[in-house]
Amino acid sequence: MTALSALVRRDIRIALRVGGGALIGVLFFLTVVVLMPFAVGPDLALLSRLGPAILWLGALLASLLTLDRLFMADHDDGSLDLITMSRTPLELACAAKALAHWLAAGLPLIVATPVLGLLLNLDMVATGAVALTLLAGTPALTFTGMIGAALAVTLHRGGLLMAVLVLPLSIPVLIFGVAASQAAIVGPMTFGAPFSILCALSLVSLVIGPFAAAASLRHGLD
Amino acid sequence: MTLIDLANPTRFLALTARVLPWLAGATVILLAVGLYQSALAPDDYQQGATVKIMFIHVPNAWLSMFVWGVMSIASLGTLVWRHPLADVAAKAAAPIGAAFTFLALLTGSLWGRPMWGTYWEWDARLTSVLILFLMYLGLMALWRAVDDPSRAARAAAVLTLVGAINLPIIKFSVDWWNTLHQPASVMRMGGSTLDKSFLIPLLVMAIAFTLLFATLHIAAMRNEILRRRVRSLQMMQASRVAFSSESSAGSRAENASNEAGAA
Amino acid sequence: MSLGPYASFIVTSYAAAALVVAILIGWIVLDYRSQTQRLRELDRSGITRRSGRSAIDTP
Amino acid sequence: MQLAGRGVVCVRGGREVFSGLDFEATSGEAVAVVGRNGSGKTSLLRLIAGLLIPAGGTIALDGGDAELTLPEQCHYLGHRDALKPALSVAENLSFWADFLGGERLDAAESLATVGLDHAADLPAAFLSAGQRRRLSLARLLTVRRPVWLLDEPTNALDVAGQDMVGGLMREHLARGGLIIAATHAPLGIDSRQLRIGGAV
Repeated sequence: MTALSALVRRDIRIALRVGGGALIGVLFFLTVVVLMPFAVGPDLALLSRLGPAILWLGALLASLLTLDRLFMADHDDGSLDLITMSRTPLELACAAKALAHWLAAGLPLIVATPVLGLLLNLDMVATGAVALTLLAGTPALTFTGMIGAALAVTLHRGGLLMAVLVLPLSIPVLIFGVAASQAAIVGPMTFGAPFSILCALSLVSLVIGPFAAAASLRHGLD
Repeated sequence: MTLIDLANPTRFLALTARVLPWLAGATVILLAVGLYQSALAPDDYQQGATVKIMFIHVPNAWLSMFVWGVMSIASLGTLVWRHPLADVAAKAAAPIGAAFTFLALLTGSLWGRPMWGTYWEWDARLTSVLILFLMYLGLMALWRAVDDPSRAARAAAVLTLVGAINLPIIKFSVDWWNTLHQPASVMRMGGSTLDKSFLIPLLVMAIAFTLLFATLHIAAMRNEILRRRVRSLQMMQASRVAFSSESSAGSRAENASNEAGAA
Repeated sequence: MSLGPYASFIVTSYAAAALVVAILIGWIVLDYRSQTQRLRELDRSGITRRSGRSAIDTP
Repeated sequence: MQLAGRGVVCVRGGREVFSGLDFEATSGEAVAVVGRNGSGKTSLLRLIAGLLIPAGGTIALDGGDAELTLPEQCHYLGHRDALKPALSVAENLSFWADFLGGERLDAAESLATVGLDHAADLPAAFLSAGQRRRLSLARLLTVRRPVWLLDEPTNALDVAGQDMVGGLMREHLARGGLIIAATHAPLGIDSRQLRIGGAV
């Protein structure tokens, strides 16, 4: 356990220090969401209808943007070699890295959600619903995105290719995340059904993500 | 005293150490007077007591733009005159400007709730201030992203100047965008000539907040100078350690280059 | 002085402004303390500037 | 304790780097892997470290900890330093000590051994290439591993640093450790030579 908590603490520390990218993700999220009304127009009724979708898209893009370097930095400086060799199973190390990433880059997105809800004319209930679905759904985004980050190391290609690989994987999360928040705002479905599917997706990705990422890293060794 | 005299960080530190208490004192006095006068100011016939929010909102809104102006001049100083303290001034101003812009947005939306019935309206003026706020945050992120301040300085200076040119264009286009979609519901603050009973407290508050900015900015610049001093000393320390352990083997060349790099 | 029906908004505005300014002042003061502290530590470990003066010019 | 490879084949990018390689090293012995550029010195180390998978043959450690795999008993010192510039020297070292686990030495002591104790609180970004190498070596001292795989261990180090590495390696061998080092320069300690890839 010391090994994993050391890894989590190190990654969070790096993300928050000078040069780390955790807070840039939040800024990106803010900017994307602020841009949306310029595209759809300042009609408040329309904005509050689109609000959950806009917030979810923003969070999806922001978490994808910051995931890019999850393994790449460790690969470039040789840390990944030592992590692979260590007595900690690679799957657990991957999970620890993803957890650290979610704590440093995912949680701030959820904290920023109420402010953005205000800008998109969402009421308290709607904002709460979106924040709750993001809380349940962003781990899934991180843990599926992690697979793409591992592939990026294997293929020596980051950035856009990773986005193309990962975005389709996150479609189910997006569907049920937005569906749950819409259900809470306008109905007619109950909030519970899509929300529990969302939680289930998160749990499944919590298991699959580390294994897939570790497998991809092992095969990409060179 | 000229601008050249201020170019020496040591002299700047010595000078500002003397000026800073006076500046802080003047800020406190003017703020007290301004707050007293705004408390005494009568209610507006249209806005009621919420006009009191204006006394704090308008100075912050004024500063949000004024600070960007200061940063633009500092950026010119970095790029054109290569004044050694220019990028220190620009870097120190950014978080303070962001804080004032945040306050302008916050007090604006707290005023808007009773007046418009909503915290946020995609009104042209509010929206352009929001974009200004995002640009402040982006600038701060740029300063944070690069470890070496002198390398970040030029990039930040270019971005600041582009922002200064771009902000009026953004403002104009947002105006155009906003009126295109929503012509009638935009409520305007200006238009009516302000009564003296509002104007005087507003002016006093504006001057007080400008002084507050000056105080904070100079203090933050001093911190930034000290931070850079710490940084260069730490780099010297790093190379000195190598010196003590490697000098016996006659590897002075490497150390010499290290120290040159640190200086 | 009566603040009318919207007293809470007015009070919140002033309180928020006070809070943000207090945070700014606190940040600057703490930053100054930590930088001078570091300079003093460096000074103590014998690292001085090229001019040979003490790193802390101002008390 | 004996590390032995039998008929090891290394294929990289579809090209056979070497094949049918036999080698062995016993406790207290250093093996210097020599050969021209591209002969597969680094690849051999990475094969032993489990970072590459051999296309044929076996590599095994006899007499080590039976519960651990070979890579888990190895230290690998590659070309890259595995250091984070944002963290301080001490933070870098203590992270690896915590993460790698096992028997460990006091971190401050090993920093003193490699001559970095005064820089413990400085960010690793301020270190020179030679100092980064020293910090990597401190990792080998802090966490005990019987097998050291060193790729050009004296790279970027000055004469004093090379002497220090020699001393550290002798100490490790005296403690019953085992060293495989890929090198161009003489290793500076008594070692068996393993030549791969034909004549230089």
